[in-house]
Amino acid sequence: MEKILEVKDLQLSFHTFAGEVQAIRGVNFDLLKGETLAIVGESGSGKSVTTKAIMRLLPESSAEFKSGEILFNGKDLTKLSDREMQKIRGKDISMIFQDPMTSLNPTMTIGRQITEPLLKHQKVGRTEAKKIAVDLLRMVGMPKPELRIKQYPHQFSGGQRQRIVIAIALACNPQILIADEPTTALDVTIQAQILELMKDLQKKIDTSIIFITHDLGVVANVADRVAVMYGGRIVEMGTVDEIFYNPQHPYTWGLLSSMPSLDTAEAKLYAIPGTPPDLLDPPKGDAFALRSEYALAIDLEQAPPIFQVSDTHFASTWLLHPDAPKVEPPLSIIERMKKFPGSRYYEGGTY
Amino acid sequence: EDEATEKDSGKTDEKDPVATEPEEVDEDQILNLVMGAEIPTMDSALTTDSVGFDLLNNVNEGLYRLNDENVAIPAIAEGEPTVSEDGLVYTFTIRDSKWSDGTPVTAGDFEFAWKRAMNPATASEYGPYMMGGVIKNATAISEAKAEYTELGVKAIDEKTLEVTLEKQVPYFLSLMSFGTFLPQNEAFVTEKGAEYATNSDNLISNGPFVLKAWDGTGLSWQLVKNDQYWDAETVKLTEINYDVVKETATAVNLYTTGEKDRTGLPGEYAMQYAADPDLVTELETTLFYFKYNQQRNGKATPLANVNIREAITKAFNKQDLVDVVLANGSVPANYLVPKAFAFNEAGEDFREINGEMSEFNAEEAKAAWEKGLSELGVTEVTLEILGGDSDLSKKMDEYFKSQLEGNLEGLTITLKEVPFNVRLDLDTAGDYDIEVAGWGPDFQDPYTFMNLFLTDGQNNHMAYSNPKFDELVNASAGELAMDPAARYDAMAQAEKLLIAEDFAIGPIYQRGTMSLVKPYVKGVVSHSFGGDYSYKWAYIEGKDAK
Amino acid sequence: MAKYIVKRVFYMFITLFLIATATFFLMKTLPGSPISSASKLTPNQLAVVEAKYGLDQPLPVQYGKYMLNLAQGDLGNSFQFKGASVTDLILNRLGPSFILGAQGLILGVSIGIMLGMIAALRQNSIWDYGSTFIAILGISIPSFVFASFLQYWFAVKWGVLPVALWNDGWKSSILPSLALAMGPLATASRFIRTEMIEVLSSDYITLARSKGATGFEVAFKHAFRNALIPLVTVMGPLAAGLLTGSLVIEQIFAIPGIGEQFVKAIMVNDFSIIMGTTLFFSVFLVFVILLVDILYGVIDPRIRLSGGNS
Amino acid sequence: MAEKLLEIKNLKQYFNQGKANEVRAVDDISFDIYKGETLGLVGESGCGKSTTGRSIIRLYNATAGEVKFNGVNVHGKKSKSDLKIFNRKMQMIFQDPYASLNPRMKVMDIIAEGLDIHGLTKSAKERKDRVNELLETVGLNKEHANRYPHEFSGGQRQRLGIARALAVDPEFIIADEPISALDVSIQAQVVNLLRELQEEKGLTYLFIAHDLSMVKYISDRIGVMYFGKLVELAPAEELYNNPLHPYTQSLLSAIPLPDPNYERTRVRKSYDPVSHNYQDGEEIAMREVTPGHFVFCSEREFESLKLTSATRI
Amino acid sequence: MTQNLDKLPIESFKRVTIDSSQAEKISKPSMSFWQDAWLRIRKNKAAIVSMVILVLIIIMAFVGPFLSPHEADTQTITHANLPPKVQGFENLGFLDGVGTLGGKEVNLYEMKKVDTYYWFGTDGLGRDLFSRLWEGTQISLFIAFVAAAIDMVIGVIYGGVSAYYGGRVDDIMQRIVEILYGIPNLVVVILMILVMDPGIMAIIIAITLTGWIGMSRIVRGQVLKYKNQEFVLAARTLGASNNRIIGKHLLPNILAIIIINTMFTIPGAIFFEAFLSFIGLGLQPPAASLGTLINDGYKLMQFQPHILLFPSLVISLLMIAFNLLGDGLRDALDPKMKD
Ligand SMILES: Nc1ncnc2c1ncn2[C@@H]1O[C@H](COP(=O)(O)OP(=O)(O)OP(=O)(O)O)[C@@H](O)[C@H]1O
Ligand SMILES: Nc1ncnc2c1ncn2[C@@H]1O[C@H](COP(=O)(O)OP(=O)(O)OP(=O)(O)O)[C@@H](O)[C@H]1O
Ligand SMILES: [Mg+2]
Ligand SMILES: [Mg+2]
Repeated sequence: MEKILEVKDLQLSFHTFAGEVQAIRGVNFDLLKGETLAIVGESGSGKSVTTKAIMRLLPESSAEFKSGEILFNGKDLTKLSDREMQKIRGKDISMIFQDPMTSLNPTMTIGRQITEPLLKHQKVGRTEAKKIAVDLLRMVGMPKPELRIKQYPHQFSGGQRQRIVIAIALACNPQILIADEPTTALDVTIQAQILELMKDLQKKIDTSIIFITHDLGVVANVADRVAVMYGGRIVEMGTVDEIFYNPQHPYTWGLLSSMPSLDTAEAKLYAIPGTPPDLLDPPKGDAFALRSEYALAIDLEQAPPIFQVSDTHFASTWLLHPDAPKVEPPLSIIERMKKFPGSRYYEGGTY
Repeated sequence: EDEATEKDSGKTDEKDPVATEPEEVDEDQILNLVMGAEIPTMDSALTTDSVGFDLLNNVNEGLYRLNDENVAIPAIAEGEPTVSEDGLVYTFTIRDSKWSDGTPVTAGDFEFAWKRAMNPATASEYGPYMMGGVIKNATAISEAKAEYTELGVKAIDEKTLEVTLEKQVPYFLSLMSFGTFLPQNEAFVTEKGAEYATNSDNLISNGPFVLKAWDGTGLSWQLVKNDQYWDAETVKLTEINYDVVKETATAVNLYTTGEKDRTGLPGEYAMQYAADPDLVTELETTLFYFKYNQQRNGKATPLANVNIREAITKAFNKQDLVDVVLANGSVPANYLVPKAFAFNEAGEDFREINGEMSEFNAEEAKAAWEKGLSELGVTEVTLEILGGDSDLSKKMDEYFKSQLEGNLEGLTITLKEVPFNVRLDLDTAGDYDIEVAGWGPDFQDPYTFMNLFLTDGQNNHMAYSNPKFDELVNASAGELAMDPAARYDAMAQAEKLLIAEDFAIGPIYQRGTMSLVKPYVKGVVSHSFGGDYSYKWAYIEGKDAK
Repeated sequence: MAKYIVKRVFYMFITLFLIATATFFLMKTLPGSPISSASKLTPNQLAVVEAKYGLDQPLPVQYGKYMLNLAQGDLGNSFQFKGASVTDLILNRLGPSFILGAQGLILGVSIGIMLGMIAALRQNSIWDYGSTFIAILGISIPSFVFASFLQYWFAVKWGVLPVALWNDGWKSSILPSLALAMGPLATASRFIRTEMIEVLSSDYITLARSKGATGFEVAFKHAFRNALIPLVTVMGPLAAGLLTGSLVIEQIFAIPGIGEQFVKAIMVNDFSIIMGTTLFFSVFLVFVILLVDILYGVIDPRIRLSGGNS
Repeated sequence: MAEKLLEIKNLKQYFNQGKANEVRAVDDISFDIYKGETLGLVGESGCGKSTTGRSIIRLYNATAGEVKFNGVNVHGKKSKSDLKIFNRKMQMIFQDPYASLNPRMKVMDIIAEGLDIHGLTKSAKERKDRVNELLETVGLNKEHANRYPHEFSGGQRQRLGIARALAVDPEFIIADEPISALDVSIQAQVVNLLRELQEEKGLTYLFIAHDLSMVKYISDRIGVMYFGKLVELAPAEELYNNPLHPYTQSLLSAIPLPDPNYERTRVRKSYDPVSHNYQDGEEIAMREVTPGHFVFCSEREFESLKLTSATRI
Repeated sequence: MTQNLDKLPIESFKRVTIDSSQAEKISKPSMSFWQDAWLRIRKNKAAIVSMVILVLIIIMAFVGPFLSPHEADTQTITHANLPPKVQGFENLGFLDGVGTLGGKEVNLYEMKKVDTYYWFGTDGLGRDLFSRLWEGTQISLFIAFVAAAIDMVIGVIYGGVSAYYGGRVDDIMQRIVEILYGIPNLVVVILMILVMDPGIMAIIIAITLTGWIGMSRIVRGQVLKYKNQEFVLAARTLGASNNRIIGKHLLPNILAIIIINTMFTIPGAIFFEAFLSFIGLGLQPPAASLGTLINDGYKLMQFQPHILLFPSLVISLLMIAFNLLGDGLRDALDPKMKD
């Protein structure tokens, strides 16, 4: 499949009064046409910054782009002028944010907010844009859209607002839709509705989606491929099955096993101890080593390279080094691996 | 007239004799002036302030008018009145003249106006004040012992006005130029009722000018030549434009840019304009002095001691005060009756007759102070100076404090600075130690100053009482009334008694004013009492040439 | 909405009643008398004059009478301007004050908003410091000093504008309006700057940018209105302050305004003018606050005027 | 079953009562909590879970109803000393780890606050030792005592909150969404800690959350709330395997699980309150369908539910 | 992917046990809120410069009068209206005693035969403006600080009580504030000053009469915000008394905003005093304040600018410094302030 977006060795820092925050420390990934790539990882691991960097929405005053390329259809976005970038934003790449309560302008009608990208990018007239806006709202399942486009955000519920945000993002049929934790602020039931809606829409207009979340359940639901981020790097990347059923990185293990599935019954959940690394002063070796019970001596010295597990599966952990000792993942991971044909614990059976 | 210390509008010094006809007058006879305050009213019965009297003087005309030498000359009165033997009945003939609406000015207009001023319903303040003890029955009326209709003024016919006095009043004729004695057109006043004189539409005049464009409370108005005025020929100015400018710096700026033809100059500017040819310095007839309150709230103050009063009177340098602190053309005063105000038959200034007394003398002050302290049996005295709240008053008070404390050991001065009417309140209540008071004459006679300090004088309020002084002053208004020389002598003695023996008051300075006047403004006459200026003879010459 | 306004008007009346009462008694404790030549009059004469103005009656009676007249919209007659009705005086003096106040406010607020926007959009740049400097200068120099400077340079030195007075039409109002504008300018620019910075970092601005909005669109279409909201809340007092606070400027420029008269009235105990002006100021202030609150609802659709408090 | 620690009877909590904007946050709910158990409370955002917890612990004065703790109604009039005892026995852990610690106080003082209020330690040293001990209990160490809350991560903060609650030796702890604001990877830390503590100290929990998978893991019984009402109450396993109320079913069907295979086959049910078709006059109440499994239903629904449950078993 | 990792020694792949307590370590040095704020404010150059200026002005306000050989209220009438003259500047063209007189440049010291130095010149009574300026600054600062302190106390108590007790209490108290808010404060202030005996106290009372309202609103907003914060609820579940909640939990948290707001009320008070001086309701002489000094000077702006210049400079510096410091404190103490 065709690569629509390639991020190569992205490095980015923020200059704050406390010092330089190395938020992104070499991120590589690509996005294929029509797929959904989920980025997971704990808070502060750099998920949002990565996507904002793609959109070039980071504050110019404090964010410093240190190296790397972001190729969108072969064009390096980092080299574009502001004006060129404005033409791409909202038209070719659009974005949905985490909090539906704050991401709509409280003093502007919904109608104006939805039509704005249309008027900007599609060269349609006002009435035409309004018609499209009504259609969009109907498409995202808003009842009585003709009436509601005249209303203000506070007159909508959280779930409805998030639908509006989605409508805005989809207005110009973007090639890439970046959804930064679009459902975290919502209830599970509404979350499920929104996720279904997004999947439906994706089918209709065939966009590629970058979906950021820390909820692995959501990932399991929406993603084709998954990138796991930790401490400003992607530590593991693979198809959704590879990540869920054959994870290689101890952080992924921790993540997966700390979430009880409905049949988890162990007395104790697997918990990742400690706190995330301080990106003001990132650790020398593997950023996760200090919290990992699988740490190797070299983890403390040198950051691991990326090891390829399969065509689609990469992980950055010294445990994959041929010389590394074979370690036992946590029990719940072994349970998962048992279901995955390529894994060493595969037990066959239904997959 | 009580005087606040600061005064913004200046006066012109008359260098050009009025009599000589101007040779080349300008085409545009327009004068632009600033005023320090609004016009409170144009009703001559109600006017109490200098702006009001100033305008009334130019808009109306009474029996007499002050000329350029500040001598009252017949105006609406046709020639001198006939006076009865006993000097109590004056009969005036009214000249042919008209109100600005064309109706004739009659003797009845005077009778009406004066009685109206005494009518309790009018609640005039100056009516009873000016007429009391002068016009027959005025005092009785104000004490509600007589009807206002019984006032001693009567129009015998349209042209004849008979005025009966309470007693002989030597300065009576000069009073006739004062605003309170102006005529009012009965028909017009009655028609307008309460609205009378509240704006320029509800006003008619019989003087050189008519008032225009005055809305009753506004900051600007206009005087326009009155064609109906009997002496309209003499009047050259066609228009005088007034604007109230309370900020002196602004007034000076308006002058500098040529928008105004005259401005008062505050003392701070004096140094800078000392050499300016436009500068006009003029001595007024207002006198400022310390009032020493001998009894405050029923208790004798240290000022009850004559030595203490003497010490304070002599303990501050008046020359420095007028030169540096005031710097506005004022002169040190060592007297009560101002210079260049009252003259005897021979034309001698009262001041020259009585000379200066109790001048600044630190040595004498110190001696008197020590004597006074030992008499009081104390070593330290704290006194309060009650002063005005204008910047100039405050500055002056600071100077007094520094001088008095510096020269009189053991003296502490506290300052209390209040608005004018508050000061009057405190004065009336006798609630002060030393007050910086000022007095401007209401008529042209030393008596207007001397009677202040009679035991029951309306302005005494300082517990001063000397029977000898009372006797002398009362004599000058009574038995000696018709004997000018003896009168002056009595008043001179009284003044000496007051200032050099009793030290009842401590004279400070006689106010001067400095103003900048455009050289093309000619013929403006300034007055020592009543209205400040007459523009009847004023004209513009040489402005166009510039 | 209607209910809300009714409620507010009701409060307004209570406020005015209390203000009238408080001012009345406060004023009566002022030292000094409204009768300018009181000290020259014999007690008898004084009594006559006082009777005419009703000053001879006991305070509660005077108060009752005043309130009764007030209820009928009669503010009484001035002491200072003999026989002039206070209502007329206020009406006569209102025009210039209002023009200056309005011009000063519009000028100050619009320039202030511009400076604030520039400062926020170019945060920590020379523009930011420059506009902050101007704003702070605006509140650092006493208005009378500033006014005198304007008068000296523009009128006396360069002669481009009238020195003072209210007789040259629009030109007369320029310098005083400028002098008045400094306060609102500073307030507006500081408010807008803080608020813009805050708003610009909000999610919906990021969303707007992600839609491809240009910097200009972001600033004016999206951020501006939101940043304006807090400024609107202070506009009420600011506007009222301009009107009441203009006395200094009115005095310096010899403008026949209402503020200029006020201090004078206090100094000479002109009770009816003090009362009248105070009440007028209060009505104006309360009214402007109400207006601003309504405006607030217009600018911010989240606020519905339903009578609840914030 | 074990003895009842807490009985909640007809608890009502209305806000802005009598005004136009009245909110019936908790509308007549009754349930018991047994000694030593964990009762989970789930429901969508705004359904009244927190309000229930806060009413129980008297942060709000209940509009109506009783809360009996060890048989004593805590909502009645109480003396200061009674209140103090009650304040020690019942404690709360809050949702937001950032808002629940006073940013201007050192950890030492935060944790010792309960000790100070109740005068539980005699000397400064004892106080310090006790705090250090508590810190260790929650997996932190004494170096942390002199730091300020903002220096801690979310998980650490939540553990500080637990330590604070533990300081007064409570019997019963209300945990109001203690993990929903935390990162998935550290939620487990807190849940593990809570379980450990329960075992060690015999604590009883009311565990409030909207995320069913974690609730199921930690709870013995689970109550489901919907719009101020308790709609279903059952043992955890039972609730999962046999949800009876349509809202519970809808909730369960919406929970995403970290299992792609399961997700691919998920069928979501939606819930519409209208579907009950309640008639006028029908009494809707908590009814025990199977032993220990209560459902908020009408008599009519009750019968059919009993039938279906019977066939299932 | 090319992997060139052969060189790694085998022992680097030994498993290590990480001390789990290590994972909880906080590497940053411990910092209290105020230390942190100090660090932030240290980075804010404008705030630091302002602070230095303020300290200098405050020091000068007390030391200044003693530095000059002339006393503040000694009148040397022959030395009136002298321009500034400083030792060593005689030949530099400024501060050399030259002033304008009648439009001409004149060395007034020579003209008046004065052989002493007045660094900031003299006023119309021949008083040394240098000493007077600093005495005036002292008084202005005193008025401002006291007024701000009173505003703070009343505002904090009123706003705090209103918000903390809420309900009816809040309703009534806020209605009262609404009404007070509807009173044109200038009017009240002027009336008050006249009714009371004029002087520092009268001015302070007048300034604080309505000044506290702003503070009370801010405090109310803050208390409303904090009183339902979870840490306050936590304290309540622990049985904390109202006093404890207010003293230990609410006050420390709103302190920053109180301080910031006070930073803005101080210059407001200084300014108001100057305004009162202008309309003649200021201090009674011989006491001087910046306001009275400016008022004395502004009329002579065209001729003797020094009388206006120095007090204006000090007042402007004070205003700028307090405002910038306030701004700086706001950024430092409350980076995301939003009432
Ligand atoms: N504007 C900024 N200035 C300084 N640091 C920033 C800024 N934005 C992000 N960071 C830092 O960059 C790092 C990565 O942040 P990012 O927002 O990408 O995290 P995230 O993975 O999206 O976390 P979350 O799940 O909480 O959204 C964090 O350490 C954060 O503190
Ligand atoms: N103090 C209050 N005043 C008015 N309404 C309130 C108050 N506290 C809560 N409410 C309302 O009561 C309802 C229940 O709120 P509650 O906080 O108990 O919900 P919750 O189930 O805990 O939700 P969440 O999952 O979001 O925490 C909500 O509609 C809320 O708006
Ligand atoms: Mg993020
Ligand atoms: Mg809750």
